[in-house]
Amino acid sequence: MRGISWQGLAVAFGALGLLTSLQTSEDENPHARAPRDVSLVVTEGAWLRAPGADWFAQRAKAEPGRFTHDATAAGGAGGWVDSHGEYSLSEIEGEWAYWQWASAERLTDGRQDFVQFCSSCHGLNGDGYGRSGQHLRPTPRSFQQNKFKFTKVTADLPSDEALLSVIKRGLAGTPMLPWDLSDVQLLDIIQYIKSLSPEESGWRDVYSQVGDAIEVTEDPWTDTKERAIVRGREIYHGAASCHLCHPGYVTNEELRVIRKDPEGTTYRENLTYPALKDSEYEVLGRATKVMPPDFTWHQMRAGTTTADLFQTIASGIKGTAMPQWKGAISDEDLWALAHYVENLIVSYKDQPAARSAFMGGLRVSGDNK
Amino acid sequence: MNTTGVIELHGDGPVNQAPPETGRDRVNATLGMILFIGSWTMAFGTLFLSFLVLRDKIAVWPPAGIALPSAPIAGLATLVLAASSVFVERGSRSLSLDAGSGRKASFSALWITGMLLGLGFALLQAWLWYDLILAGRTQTSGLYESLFFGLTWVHAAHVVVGLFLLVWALVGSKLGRYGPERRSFVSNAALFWHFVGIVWLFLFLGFFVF
Amino acid sequence: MSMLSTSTPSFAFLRSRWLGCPLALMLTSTWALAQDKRWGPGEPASDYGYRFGELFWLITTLVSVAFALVVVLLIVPMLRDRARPGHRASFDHGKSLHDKRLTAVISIITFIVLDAWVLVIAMKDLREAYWAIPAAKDPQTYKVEVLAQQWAWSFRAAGVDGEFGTPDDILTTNELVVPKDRPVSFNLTSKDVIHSLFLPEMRMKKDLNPGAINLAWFKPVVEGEFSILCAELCGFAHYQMFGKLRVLEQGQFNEWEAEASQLASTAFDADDTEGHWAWDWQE
Amino acid sequence: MRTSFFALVLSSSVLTACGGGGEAPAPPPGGGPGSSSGTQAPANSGSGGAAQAAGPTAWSDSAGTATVSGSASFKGEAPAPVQIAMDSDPKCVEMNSDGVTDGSVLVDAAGGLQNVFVYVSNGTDAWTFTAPEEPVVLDQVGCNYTPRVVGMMTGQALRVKNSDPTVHNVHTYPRKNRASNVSQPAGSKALDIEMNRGEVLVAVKCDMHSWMQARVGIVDHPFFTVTAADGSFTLPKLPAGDYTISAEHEVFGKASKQTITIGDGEAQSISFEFSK
Amino acid sequence: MSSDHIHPEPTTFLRKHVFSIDHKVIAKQFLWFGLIWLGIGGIMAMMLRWQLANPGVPVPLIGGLLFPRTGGVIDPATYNTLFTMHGTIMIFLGLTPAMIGALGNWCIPLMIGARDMIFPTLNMLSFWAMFLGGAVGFYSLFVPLGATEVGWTGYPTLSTTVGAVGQGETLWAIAVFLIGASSIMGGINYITTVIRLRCPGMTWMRMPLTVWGLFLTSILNVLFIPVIGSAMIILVLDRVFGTSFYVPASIMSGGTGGDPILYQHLFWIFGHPEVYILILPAWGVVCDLLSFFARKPAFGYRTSVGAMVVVTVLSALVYGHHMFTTGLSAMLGESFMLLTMIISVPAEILFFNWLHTLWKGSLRLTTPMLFAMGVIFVFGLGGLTGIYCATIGTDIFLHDTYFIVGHFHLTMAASALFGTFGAIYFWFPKMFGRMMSERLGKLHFWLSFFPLVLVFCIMFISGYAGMPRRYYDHTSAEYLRPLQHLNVATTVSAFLLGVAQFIFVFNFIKSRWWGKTAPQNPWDVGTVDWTIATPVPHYNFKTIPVVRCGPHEFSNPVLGPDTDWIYQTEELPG
Repeated sequence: MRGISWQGLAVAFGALGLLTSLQTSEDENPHARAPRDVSLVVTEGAWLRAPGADWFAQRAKAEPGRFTHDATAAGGAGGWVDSHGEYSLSEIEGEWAYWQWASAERLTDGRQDFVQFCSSCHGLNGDGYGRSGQHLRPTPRSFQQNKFKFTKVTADLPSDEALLSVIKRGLAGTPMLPWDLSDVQLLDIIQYIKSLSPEESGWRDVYSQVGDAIEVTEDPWTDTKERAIVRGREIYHGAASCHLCHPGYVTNEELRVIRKDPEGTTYRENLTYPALKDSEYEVLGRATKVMPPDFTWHQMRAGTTTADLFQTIASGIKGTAMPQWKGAISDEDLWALAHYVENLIVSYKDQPAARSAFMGGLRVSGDNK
Repeated sequence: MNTTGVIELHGDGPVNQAPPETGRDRVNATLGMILFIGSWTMAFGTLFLSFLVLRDKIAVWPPAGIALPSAPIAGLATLVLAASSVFVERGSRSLSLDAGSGRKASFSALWITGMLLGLGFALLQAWLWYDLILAGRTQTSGLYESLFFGLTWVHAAHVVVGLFLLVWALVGSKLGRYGPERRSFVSNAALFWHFVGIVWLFLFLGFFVF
Repeated sequence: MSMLSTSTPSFAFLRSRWLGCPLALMLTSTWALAQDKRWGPGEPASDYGYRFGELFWLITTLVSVAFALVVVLLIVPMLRDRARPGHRASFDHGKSLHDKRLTAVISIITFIVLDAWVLVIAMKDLREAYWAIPAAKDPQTYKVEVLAQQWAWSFRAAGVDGEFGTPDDILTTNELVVPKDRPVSFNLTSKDVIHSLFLPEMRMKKDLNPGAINLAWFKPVVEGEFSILCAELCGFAHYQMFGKLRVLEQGQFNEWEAEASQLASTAFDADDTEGHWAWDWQE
Repeated sequence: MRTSFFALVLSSSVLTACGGGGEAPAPPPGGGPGSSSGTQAPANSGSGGAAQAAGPTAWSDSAGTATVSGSASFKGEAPAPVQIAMDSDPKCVEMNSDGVTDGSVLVDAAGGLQNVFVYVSNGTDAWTFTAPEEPVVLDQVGCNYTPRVVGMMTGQALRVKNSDPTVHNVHTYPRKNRASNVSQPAGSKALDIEMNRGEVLVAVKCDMHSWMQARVGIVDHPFFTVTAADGSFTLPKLPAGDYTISAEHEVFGKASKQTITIGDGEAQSISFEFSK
Repeated sequence: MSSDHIHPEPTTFLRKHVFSIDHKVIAKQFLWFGLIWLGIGGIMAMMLRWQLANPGVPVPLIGGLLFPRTGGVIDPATYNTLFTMHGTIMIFLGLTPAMIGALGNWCIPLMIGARDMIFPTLNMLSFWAMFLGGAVGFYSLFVPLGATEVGWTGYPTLSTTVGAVGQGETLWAIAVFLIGASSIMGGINYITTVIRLRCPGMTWMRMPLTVWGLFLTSILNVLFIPVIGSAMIILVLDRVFGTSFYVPASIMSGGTGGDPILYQHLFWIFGHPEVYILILPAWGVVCDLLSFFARKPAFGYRTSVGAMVVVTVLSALVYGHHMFTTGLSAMLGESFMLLTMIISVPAEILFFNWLHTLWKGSLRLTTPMLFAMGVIFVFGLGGLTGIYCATIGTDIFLHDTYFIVGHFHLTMAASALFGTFGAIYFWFPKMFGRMMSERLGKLHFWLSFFPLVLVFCIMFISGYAGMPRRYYDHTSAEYLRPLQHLNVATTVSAFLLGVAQFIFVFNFIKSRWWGKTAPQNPWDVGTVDWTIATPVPHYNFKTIPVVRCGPHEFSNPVLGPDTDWIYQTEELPG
């Protein structure tokens, strides 16, 4: 019998009422227990980066009467003034940038919708490791890294509309659903997600750029699809050399001819399989690897129409090995590439017979495995 | 089955002084209390069923390697509670003996001892919790603690209600509302206190003995 | 922030188009009826699928006969025995031995016809089909571990080497490819809440409880594309938790499995332990 | 549906009357956006950043008279250089027919460590610096970056050239600056990457050829250099004053800082120790 | 509190109308409370049906008001809240008070010749506990993250903070606990009153079957409500204090944790007796009404009572048929299947007794009679489709589809609701001293009977076609898109059913204050409660009656040609 500590007895009598628990040591798996005392209210609003002047020009056309261009703003460079007071212009460290004011009520609405709909995979504080997000590859997005794969913008950060289109379309082949919530709710969630970016980074950083989705230029190959596909195949294996990460859909010999390499050059082993690449998307602090898709096998996350493919190739996939090709190769070639990839998907995806004939043929004749 | 055929209405005036209990009223009150105890037995039976079902999920019972509530204190608590039930029962019985007001004095003495013992049990129970919390084991740290804290909290709530009824009966008897001729409330309070004691017995056996 | 919603209610119901809505409902619904329609669950595509259809229609016929009898016994008194001046009901407490025996006979007959017959068939179905889990050792059995989560299915097949937890395990999301004419055996569990794997065309349904492993099986006998649904409420997007079940011919399936295993092993990152979910197969 | 599911007309109109203000509070006039509800605009400080209002004079090279030089050395047994396998891209193999060793750790016989980025970490607050016009050039030759470690000032452009016959992609991994990941097919024009916040040793990689690595050190003043093959370095002329100088290597991280006080015209020498 | 002593007539307004301990006033409080909540639950059902037929289209009329943020459109979270609160409200806050609360409090003392319930204060507490439960439930709709969204069954781990983080779920558990407490208090009161306060001559076998139904319901209440009470206590402990009764350790992470299936066992041990709690009073009322209006003794009084008792006893043993697909062991599954088949036998016996009562009767097709016969039809449909759900062979496919929704709505919603309507139409004259209009009553019956049967029979079709229940929008899954026409048809008939109820509301309100004054015994029925004046005096019986014959002595040849009924207090001639 341990010594009776009178002080223990006195406190014990106090403990007679229902004790709320003391927090135990953080065990290794944060999801071993059910979450408790989840905060549902955001106390103060936040200024979040807004896209550049051209985006405002479009918005001015879309919502007449709200935005007026004031030439004297931004130290003489001219800027847009929002009559609703939501967007405003400010100068920090000599950098003029547009900011969007997300009020505390709106962030609270966003927080509550986020906790209800998104926190199961993206975590209760948006760190991408929710209870349902465990063991998932590719990992659910962490909103503290300010990197988004499929928003089809060349700038670091997507605009509200780009994020909204990703959420509404969902990412096929992953647990990310096409959420059919109302736009009001989705935009509130997006404001809350933006407010999750850590200090001086992402939407809270004056130096980051917020861009709109890439504008889909006019497709030059609309009536000459076959030539587009042939051209696409040349660029795919030639100038862009996509076969370094993606599978090469040619035999060794054909590749050598396309790339005009000298006789007998050998290419990477497993040419007809994708090569595993690093990515910046972390789970519990460890960067995970990402598999570039095999267009005849894997499901395209960001849509399979020619325009979608054009935008995805042009903007690149941030945080992964897929660079931004806009500017590196001409729009016409980008469209050709898009047609070529679309043709691969249409003719071989989910058609086991056609695919095994095509890929089998490559592997047998080509000397690489 | 009330046997009297025709009953004259009492005058319509307000009836201030509660009429003395008839034998039938006591039977009605006791039947009501028995039904309540039956229903609450189903409630604690469900809790105990869950306890048994969840016990199997823990390989070793009681689980080794973690701080456990100390059995001796629990044993002492059981004895204290049993003693308290005995005193409360003798107090309640002392009312029903056909004796004069002398009996009332012994009722209060017995009843108060029973209450103090009940209070002692409550303290020991709190001490059990406090030991565990000091060792850092709260109800969030695992299934054993969930079971222990969960079930003992629910039981403790009923101990508090039981103590409140005992106090109510004592005050009522002091005010003259309850006495030898109106003792159904006192016997019901005693009945409930015994029920709380039996539930603790099951808890004690489940956690500390088997 | 409960009541203090800044967007004050828009008193929408005052605007005319709201009042027109019930009318619109009538018109849209009649038009909707003309779309492509389906009435039954479609042809069964698994070997024990026919059992549900047969048992269902057997019960339906028995129930319809019984119900017809009830309706007759309800309509006849309504028409014939109506209260009219001078008409008296027959005085019958139904306490007589004859009445008691009649009630007993009727209830025994209905129990035998309606319940016992169906019970026997159901018992046979269960033992022969639904609960006859195929042996895991048998190489013919195609074993799949299913990990359900809030609003998606993750499937893991053992790959060419037949072992779970190896680099060549085939991992798919919301899509399952199974061979034709080979029993598919499931180990079902969930990460967070209770889900239920519902394969309507295969007539199979089994819950996935977190913290426990359930067993279920079916053998597809029709090639093609079928659907996977969730049948246990699992949150807001319970209705979006559907997937595709593809049944391939044996030859095609082997090619597919080889290709998938090869791709899986190229995509295997040895030290990303958090991503490797698997448990050893439960019999 | 979390709020006001049954916001009956009576309750909701009463409560919103005394509830929060309108849609978005008007920002304060002029300058930074702030909001009447008191939170100041996100004026992120940024390490270099605007000089203090009082007294910083513009810097001109002539004012610098003191010279600081020294050497960086590596203690312990240097790891043997590793042969890089470039077979994934035949063009790289062709350009480096005699094979290339991994250039991350270059230690000469005397232990001098090359490619250490040495810079003044503080002591330059009294001056404002203007970024030089011409960009810092980082070339991709023979499927490798030359120079491997380079320094630049905030606001100066980093010009990445691709003089290889194969495609590269320039993937920068900054923590505080804008990341970029642009592909550069053979023969395409150079890329100008702008990074305007002080950050030492930003990694630059090519995802096509995973062995290609480079490091860029960005500071807001001109006092930085990279150690030569023998580990020696000389900083550009400094004005008098006391400074702390730090050095960082791609693999071995930061060496311990050195604080010196130097007068006009003086010359001092310091050394940095690196170990595994 | 002895029964012979008449508690004094209440004087103050509070004592007379708000905190009254008179069983008649409490019955009316329960009735109004139940009817209002049935209305709210009904409106929720119509909103659900609107969302299913027109996904994403704003709800007409009240949508803009209730969901301002989404412009009248029901979002998935609201949809889950709607069907959860629809279930909880209709069962706990609608049917229980309207049938067991109102009917029980009104009929038991009056039909057994007692002056009041045996514990009048406990009776008042029972109403106010139910009211408190309703208040907590109503408040939970306003809580951040909204009210409960996990189905009225509240299965963990969705109902623990793993799946529902807001406070709504905790408040729902507390509301259910409070309503349970109210049912237990009521149950204790009813059982003791029936056992102890029957007037002289009212033997067990001379009690009207309505009282039998309510007595057996109270037994089930007292025994099985505590089971869900404990289940709710544990759920609140899990949600608020972080215990892990229901939160399991996942397969991969090891460690010890609770078992969510435990909750399912506990819930359904209460769940199935609960559905019998809801149907037994309706059975009792129907037995009586059929006999009253067929002017013929209830066929096989003793066998009916026996059947009801057997159902009460067996009701605890059959709960497993709710869990056939959760992975019960083979032995457990098959035994539950057998037991569920066996429990259908007493229900069939009762059913045939009803039909026999009608056979060769002299039917007076008044509104209560129509509703009683409606119950026969609807309970026939519901009961017979129970066989699909009891047989594992069919239940594996049909579980959690609209087939099950159709089945339990037919048995619980339709039969119990029609039974309640029949009882209201029948006892309205004695309760409020005025007659409800027969014409409107019949109109209400026919206009709600056909849409009701239509709604739930279409659900059988959609259930057979594989449409899972609790789906927000059936057009998103490829397999379910061709079933949308069934959704639309169900919605149209559900709206017709909803509109028909306004007839009852109008009839009820009009007759309550402006109806024709009711004679003392409008239906020529002999049970003891019709022997007293209308409106019923505070002390019910001037002198405690002495019962001399059974409740169903209709068209007894001994009575001679001119009258075909006799009061229970009169002696059978000869």
